[in-house]
Amino acid sequence: MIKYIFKRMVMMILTLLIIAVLVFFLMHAIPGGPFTAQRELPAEVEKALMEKYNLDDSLPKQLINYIGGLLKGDLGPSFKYPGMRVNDFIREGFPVSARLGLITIIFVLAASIPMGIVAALKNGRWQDVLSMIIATIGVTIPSFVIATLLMYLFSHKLGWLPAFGFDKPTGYILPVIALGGYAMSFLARLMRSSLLEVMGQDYIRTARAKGLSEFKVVVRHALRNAMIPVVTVLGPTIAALLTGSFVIEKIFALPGMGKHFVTSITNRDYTTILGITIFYATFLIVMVFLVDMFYLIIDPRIKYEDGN
Amino acid sequence: MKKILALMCILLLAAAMVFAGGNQEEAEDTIVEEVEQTLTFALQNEPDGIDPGITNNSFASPILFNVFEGLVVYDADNSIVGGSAESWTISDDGLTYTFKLRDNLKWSDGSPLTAEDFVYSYLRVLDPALGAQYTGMITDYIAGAAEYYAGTADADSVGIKAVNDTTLELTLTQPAAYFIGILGMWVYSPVNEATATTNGDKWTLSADSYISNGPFMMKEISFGEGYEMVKNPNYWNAENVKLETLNFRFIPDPSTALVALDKGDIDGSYEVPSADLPNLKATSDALQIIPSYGTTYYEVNCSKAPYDNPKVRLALAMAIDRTALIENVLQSTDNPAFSMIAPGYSVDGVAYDEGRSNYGLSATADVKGAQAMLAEAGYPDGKGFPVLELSYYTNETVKNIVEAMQQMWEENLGIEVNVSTEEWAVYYENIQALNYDVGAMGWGADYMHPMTFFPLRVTDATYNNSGYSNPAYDALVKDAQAETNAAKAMKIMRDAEDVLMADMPLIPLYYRTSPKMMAPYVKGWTITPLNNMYLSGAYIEK
Amino acid sequence: MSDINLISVNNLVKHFPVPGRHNARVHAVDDVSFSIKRGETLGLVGESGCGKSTVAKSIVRMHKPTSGSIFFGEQDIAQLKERELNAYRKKMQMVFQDPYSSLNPRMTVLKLIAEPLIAQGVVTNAKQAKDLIIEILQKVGLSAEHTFRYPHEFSGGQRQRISLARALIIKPEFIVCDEPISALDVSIQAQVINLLQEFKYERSLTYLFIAHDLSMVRYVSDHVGVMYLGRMMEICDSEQIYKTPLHPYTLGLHAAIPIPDPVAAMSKKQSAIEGDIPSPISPPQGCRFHTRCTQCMNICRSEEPELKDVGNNHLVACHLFDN
Amino acid sequence: MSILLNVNDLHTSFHTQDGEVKAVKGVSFHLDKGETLGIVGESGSGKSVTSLSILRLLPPAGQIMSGDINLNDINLVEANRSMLREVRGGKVAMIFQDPMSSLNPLIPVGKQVEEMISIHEKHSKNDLKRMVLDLFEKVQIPDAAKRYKSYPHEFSGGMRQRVMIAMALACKPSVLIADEPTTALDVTIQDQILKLLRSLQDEMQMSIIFISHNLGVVAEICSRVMVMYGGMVMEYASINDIFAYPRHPYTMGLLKSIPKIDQDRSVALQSIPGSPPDMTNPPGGCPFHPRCQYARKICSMEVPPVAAVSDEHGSRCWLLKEDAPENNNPFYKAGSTK
Amino acid sequence: MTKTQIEKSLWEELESSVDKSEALSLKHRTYAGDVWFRFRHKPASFVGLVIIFIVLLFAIFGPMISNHSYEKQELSFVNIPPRMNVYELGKGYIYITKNLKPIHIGNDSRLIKALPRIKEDLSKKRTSYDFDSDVIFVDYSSRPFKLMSEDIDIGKTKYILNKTYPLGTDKLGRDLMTRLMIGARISLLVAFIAAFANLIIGILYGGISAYIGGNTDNVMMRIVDIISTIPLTLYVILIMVVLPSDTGILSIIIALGTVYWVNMARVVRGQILTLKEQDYVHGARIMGTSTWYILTKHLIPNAMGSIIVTVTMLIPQAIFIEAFMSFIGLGVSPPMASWGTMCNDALEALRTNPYQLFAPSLAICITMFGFNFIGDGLREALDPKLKGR
Repeated sequence: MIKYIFKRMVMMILTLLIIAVLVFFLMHAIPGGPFTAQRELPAEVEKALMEKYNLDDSLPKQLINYIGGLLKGDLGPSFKYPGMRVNDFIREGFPVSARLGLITIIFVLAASIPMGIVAALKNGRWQDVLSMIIATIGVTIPSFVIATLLMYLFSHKLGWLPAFGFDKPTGYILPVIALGGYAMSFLARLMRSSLLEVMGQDYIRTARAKGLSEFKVVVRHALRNAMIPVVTVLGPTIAALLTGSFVIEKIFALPGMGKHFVTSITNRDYTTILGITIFYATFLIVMVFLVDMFYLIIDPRIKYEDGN
Repeated sequence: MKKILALMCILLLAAAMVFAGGNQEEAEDTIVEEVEQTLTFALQNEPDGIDPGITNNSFASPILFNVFEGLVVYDADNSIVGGSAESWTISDDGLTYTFKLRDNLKWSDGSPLTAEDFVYSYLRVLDPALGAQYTGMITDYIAGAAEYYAGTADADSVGIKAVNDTTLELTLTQPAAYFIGILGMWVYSPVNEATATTNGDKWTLSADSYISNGPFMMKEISFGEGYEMVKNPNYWNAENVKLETLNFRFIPDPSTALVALDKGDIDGSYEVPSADLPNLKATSDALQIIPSYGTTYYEVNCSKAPYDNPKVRLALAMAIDRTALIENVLQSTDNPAFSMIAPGYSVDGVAYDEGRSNYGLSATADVKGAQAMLAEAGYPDGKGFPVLELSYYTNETVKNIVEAMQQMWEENLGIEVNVSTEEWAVYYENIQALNYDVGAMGWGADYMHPMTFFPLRVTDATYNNSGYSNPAYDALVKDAQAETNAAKAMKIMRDAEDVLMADMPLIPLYYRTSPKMMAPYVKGWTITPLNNMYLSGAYIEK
Repeated sequence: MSDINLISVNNLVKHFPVPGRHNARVHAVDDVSFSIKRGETLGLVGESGCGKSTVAKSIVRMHKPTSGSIFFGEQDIAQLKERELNAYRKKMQMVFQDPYSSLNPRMTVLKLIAEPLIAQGVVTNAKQAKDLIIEILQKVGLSAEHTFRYPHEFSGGQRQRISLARALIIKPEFIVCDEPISALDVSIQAQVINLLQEFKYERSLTYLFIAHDLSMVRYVSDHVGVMYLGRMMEICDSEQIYKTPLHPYTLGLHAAIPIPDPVAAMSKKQSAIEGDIPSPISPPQGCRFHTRCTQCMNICRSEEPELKDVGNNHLVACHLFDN
Repeated sequence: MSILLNVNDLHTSFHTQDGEVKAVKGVSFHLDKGETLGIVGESGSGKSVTSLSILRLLPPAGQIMSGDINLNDINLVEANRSMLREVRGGKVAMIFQDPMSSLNPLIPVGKQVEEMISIHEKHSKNDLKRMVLDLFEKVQIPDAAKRYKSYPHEFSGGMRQRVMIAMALACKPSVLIADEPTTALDVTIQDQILKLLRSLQDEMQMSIIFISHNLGVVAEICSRVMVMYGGMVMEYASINDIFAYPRHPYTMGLLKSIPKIDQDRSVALQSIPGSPPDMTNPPGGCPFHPRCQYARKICSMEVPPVAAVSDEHGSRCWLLKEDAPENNNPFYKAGSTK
Repeated sequence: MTKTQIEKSLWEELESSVDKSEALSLKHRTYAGDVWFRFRHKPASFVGLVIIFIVLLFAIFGPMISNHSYEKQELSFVNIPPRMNVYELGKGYIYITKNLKPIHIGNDSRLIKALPRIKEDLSKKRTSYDFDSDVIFVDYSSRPFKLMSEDIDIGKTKYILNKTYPLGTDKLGRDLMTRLMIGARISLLVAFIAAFANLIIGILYGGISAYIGGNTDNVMMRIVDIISTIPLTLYVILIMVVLPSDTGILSIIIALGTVYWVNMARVVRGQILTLKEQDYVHGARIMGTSTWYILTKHLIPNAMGSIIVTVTMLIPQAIFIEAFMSFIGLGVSPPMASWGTMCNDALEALRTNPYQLFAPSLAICITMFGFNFIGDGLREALDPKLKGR
């Protein structure tokens, strides 16, 4: 087991390194540089800047320097914001994204799982149809449309909720719904189909034959089994929600990390692109790993092989 | 506490209105309360740093112009007045500027601010290791600055001298009548040596170390969220600063800002969503249309056939219906442009554009003229004209214009137009490399003088991305730069413009105005045509 | 029948790794040897987990044996590569236990039966073989109208007959029947067995027939092997296996067969085997059966008995017959 | 003996896309206290559906259309949910064919058995565990304390079925319905389970409904047998009568097809030709007639009535009618069994 | 047994009828017929099919019969809603745009023209217009504005439906209905490309990875991990740079093809991992069946259920990815429309012209419901096992 975890760790680090190298060359391959702007810089100024940030070194040398820093946990300086380091961006932005993400995850779980359960148990009846209509809309309409519509309705028309920021606790409501809409719908559908399948299993019949009430049959016997496929997608979903969404953060003016992810690309802020991609990838890979570990807890049948 | 009180008032008010079917104005009158002098203003873009010496990013300007004060500032009439400098004299050869600083200037931390501080600040910009981006604004004008920057001269040879604590002397390489306007840019703001040396490049990152000399000082920096500033008690004119607190809040989506403004959560917004403009014009008291010293034009690649033919360029420019673009596509208040140089500059009451020719262009499309011109160029009815590649960068507004222009050219000239968009950095590299036919561009002035535009078509100038070259024009621009007499300079510039626009090396569309949102109860603010926002005189009056 | 061995398995060993346990191995088959003469049927019996299916899967090379040799005719196919095996795939077929999971639910009977023909390149699509397929379908008691039906439309017995038709269409010499009847209703089992027997004589086929039902195995087989925990316990002529079974395990298997006679059932003796088959990951020391054997001796706990001939080609691995 | 469970004219159907499928058509039987009733039939004969109908454990598509099921004086067809829950596991327990899929894979087996007790009886935690361990001992699960915490996948098939039995017996039910409990098991294990059931029945004095497709297995444990085919009871009788005097061609076929260890290898095995009826479109008349070697025209037209062979022996076959002709009639003038 | 005597003839022996027992009672249909039968008997999937059929008709024939072209801009008729609040005058109606431009609308609710402006009086904040040689004023000195005729406030307004542009016009005065039809072509094409990329690359990749297993699987899945973490924008910009301009739909194919299959690959892999342990797969292997045949005939068809569900979930995302890519310069270039870009364009103007977002998002929604219904129906219809349940 420990050997398995160790192997996974090595694999994870290797994957991250490959991602770092790939993104490094990818971003250098695309035109433009961190100092391309309409206020074009005089050649000598640009040269001074390139020197300052070691961008005049050969690419392999830059890469080696970068990886060196990376191993020490230093993601390098931002080329665009003097004095800021990429670590600072993450330190400033991630807590905001994570806070929103965490609440969204709670919302997603609290909404999708009951929705899926109700839909599965009332299979074919109006509760099912209604849940699935909501879920289909949720996966159909992207978050930015939902966000804009929600704001139009609840902030602009009705004036109930703040349009931006987390200054008030109610400020969380709209971003959470907009951000979690897709995940919620997706998970609700998954939960429904998974539960439907589990409810047809023999051991559910056994549980009923014991004289358990239908509620307890679902809670004690069906849910845990039905959660297994849900948990699989939960890892990447949680990673995605915690690391923030550019669109939602932009629309609701939240100082999260998602903005840096997108603006760094348009700005060609190389270190920031790399840093945030690696941060995100690490997060994703660790989440997937944790999900695998979580399986061990919920599913006694799973044992991880050393060889595989 | 006050907030709660205000909230209760609002609730009471609402209740009163419901029950009495009340008269709103009457109800408003009943609130007799001293208004909190706090202004919350939404900015759409977070600047890449707020070190006035380093950044060339205009997103920083609302902050920099309110926490720092250079030697000169613009007043409400867009004229240059003293800032930190009380007065100045210019030598007869136009090369030496001597500034008399105000007495008892202080930094926000209370330490004295002297002429030496200005010398330090300017020389600091000239250190390549700093990574300053607006160096050109100093090296182009101050004697010895370029050499110092290149490392071939020492600090003593640079024309920046502190004569005494309150006298600063700047020496230019050649006369430039508009230099005083350049001094109004933030790169000429003073930077506190103590904090800049102790904290290095991190001095702008925390409010404690962000020492400034302007009407406001930083109280809190929340990255991604906003800046909170308070009145600077050490500002020389602090008694006339009425706002106690100034909040800049980053709300990237202007539509969000609009909703927030409606709800009263903020008092103003830097950008206005273009789609909402017509509606706001009809319904909002908060919309402010500020004239802007800038031109939106389209680059034409003068080095590429058939666009190297001035007649082709003229035909393209003539076939555009500028009124339709402004009124129907942009639905804005911009003005049709017939030249590269925006109006707005005047000398002794004579406006620069007074009596200026239209250079063959008109507000609506001159279809016949354009067709004739194209025929003259050898493409009657557009026959034989290659497919015109109309490039633009990813931007909603630009996209609308481009789509409309595409149709205008296709219909009016009978040529085929293909539009293509690219992400900005890619687009700009293509423009620089002259790898385009016609491309979206524009220019906003750095200082209130036509000379901010002229270098755009000077042969091999940094910003000349059109491949245009005309020695006659280059020579006239040079003359105009060196001319110290403003009136004479203006005449030379007009000549230069005539030479330029006869060749039509660009397609002027409109002279810009800039819509801003500012609640009507905010008074005393100034936004110059350069988009410099001065809030030192602003106050809330409800 | 001839005296030539079509299949001879020598010292076959197959171990599997255990998921989640490093270094642990499932000793599915340990040192098993036997041979089958052309035209004969060898029956293998034993409880589940005794390794009889692993033997079958090794012979058809569903997996590679750990060691040992498997001669098909003259050729040892135990370690052949997948490509080299192809020539033998045509000669060997297999019928699986579960008639539900052994037929792809999304293929029609026509396509199912044509699959081996396509796999071996005899035809390129199912339609070409239609006549052939209808012919074989009729032989197994189905008809042309069934060709476009899906497996789920058939009953278990019919599906197993389809499996049989599929195994036979390519005209193999040797068929492995891995518990072909244990999932079927009793009233249907005989249909499949009778078909197997019919084809055996008609085409002089050789079978390896696996079941846990001793009476069926005895009925179809010329020789019967009894396996326990990866080991061969007894091999002998199928008459002997019920007339003079020697190994205590074989006796136990006998006793476990339900007696279809209520009167006799009432007076049934108590000597069926107690307990469960031990884990094949760590099989017992000595004789692998000693933990459940009623006649266990000291030697059984320490020494593993060899499979030896006690006369009449009756091989048994038990210390009781050590002389 | 007193009648414990009485099923009267039970009709159960499944609602499918292709319409109603009548899985059970008018099944009636009774179960006496302490007896073992065998239900024998091929897959699709309706035997499992009958047993699931008793506890109303049918899948969602299934529905009891009519009939009565009375347990003592409780009508299970009309019982409300709470009453039904009391009966399930408490008075009537069930074990199923596939012990692997019938146990929840994520819960330790001890807990699953414990749950059964705690549903119906109040006990302290320790008591519960002790009771479970006792049950494990009773069903001869070795190493009970250790096995308590094991998960189903760590058990062999036989052990799992023992767990199922332990669970079923936990609340000392008066009726145990065993739905093909040994079909998935090895003969050796089947033998053990049958023995276990027999001894437990002796000990606990419960009634068992034992469902199997193998008459041989039924012979080992049952006192009475009911043979089902195509959703109907074809024949019922005491176990001895069934074997000694089968009065239905289907029963006869079933008996003949049981393999015998001393079967003559040169003689082909006997089987019932053909396949069980497709219940989505059952044959008219007697459901067995397409496979019956004695079938007459009437058999294809009308369902035969139950002919009483003796008090406890009845059969649905036209050939038992007095006026049935002699030719190709195995029952001609055979009269009653006694 | 007191029943009446049975007629003699009924005692005749039946001919051996064993064959009859082998007959399968279910009515036989061809594969396609069978799929169709089960599909048809699920009302939802039938509705889905009808929806997609209508959308397809709409996309294919709509632009042909439309009076407008999708690209023709009518700059004087920008942002005209489908339902207009108009002033009723004898000679027709006047609609005042959000930009305070009066538009003359005929009594048949058809747009006639934007009224020519006579004079703008900035001091009085009112503009006069020529309404068929009458003069009318738009007075915006107070809010809301007023329409005046000879100093008389024409207060009365009513709502009428726009007969010229049933769904209104966009910000360049183009007919939204026609654009919606043209947009359907692009968006449906993108949907099909996405589905195709998923079905081909995703399935093969996931299928091969799972089928071969072991280290190959490991490496292939790490590649998927890597692809899915690298930001999409980077790829898109790179693709944009690498491809010559004007590749249009091809660039979308390439972009979707390079990255838009990883989720599918994961799903398929999971399915195949379980399926490959089925007996029929083992059986096929020992028959000597080629890996390709096993993958395409055994494994993938049986994984089709989850594949279809995944595809229907991935399509809407693809439609919006196309919009994003078009926005930054990949894919179709203006004035071509797609539903995604129409949504994008309309979002900005949501407060002022909400109807512009309504039509395309509703279209996407309805189409997705259609796909979902079909997907559900197909999943069940394609699975012969579910027949007769």
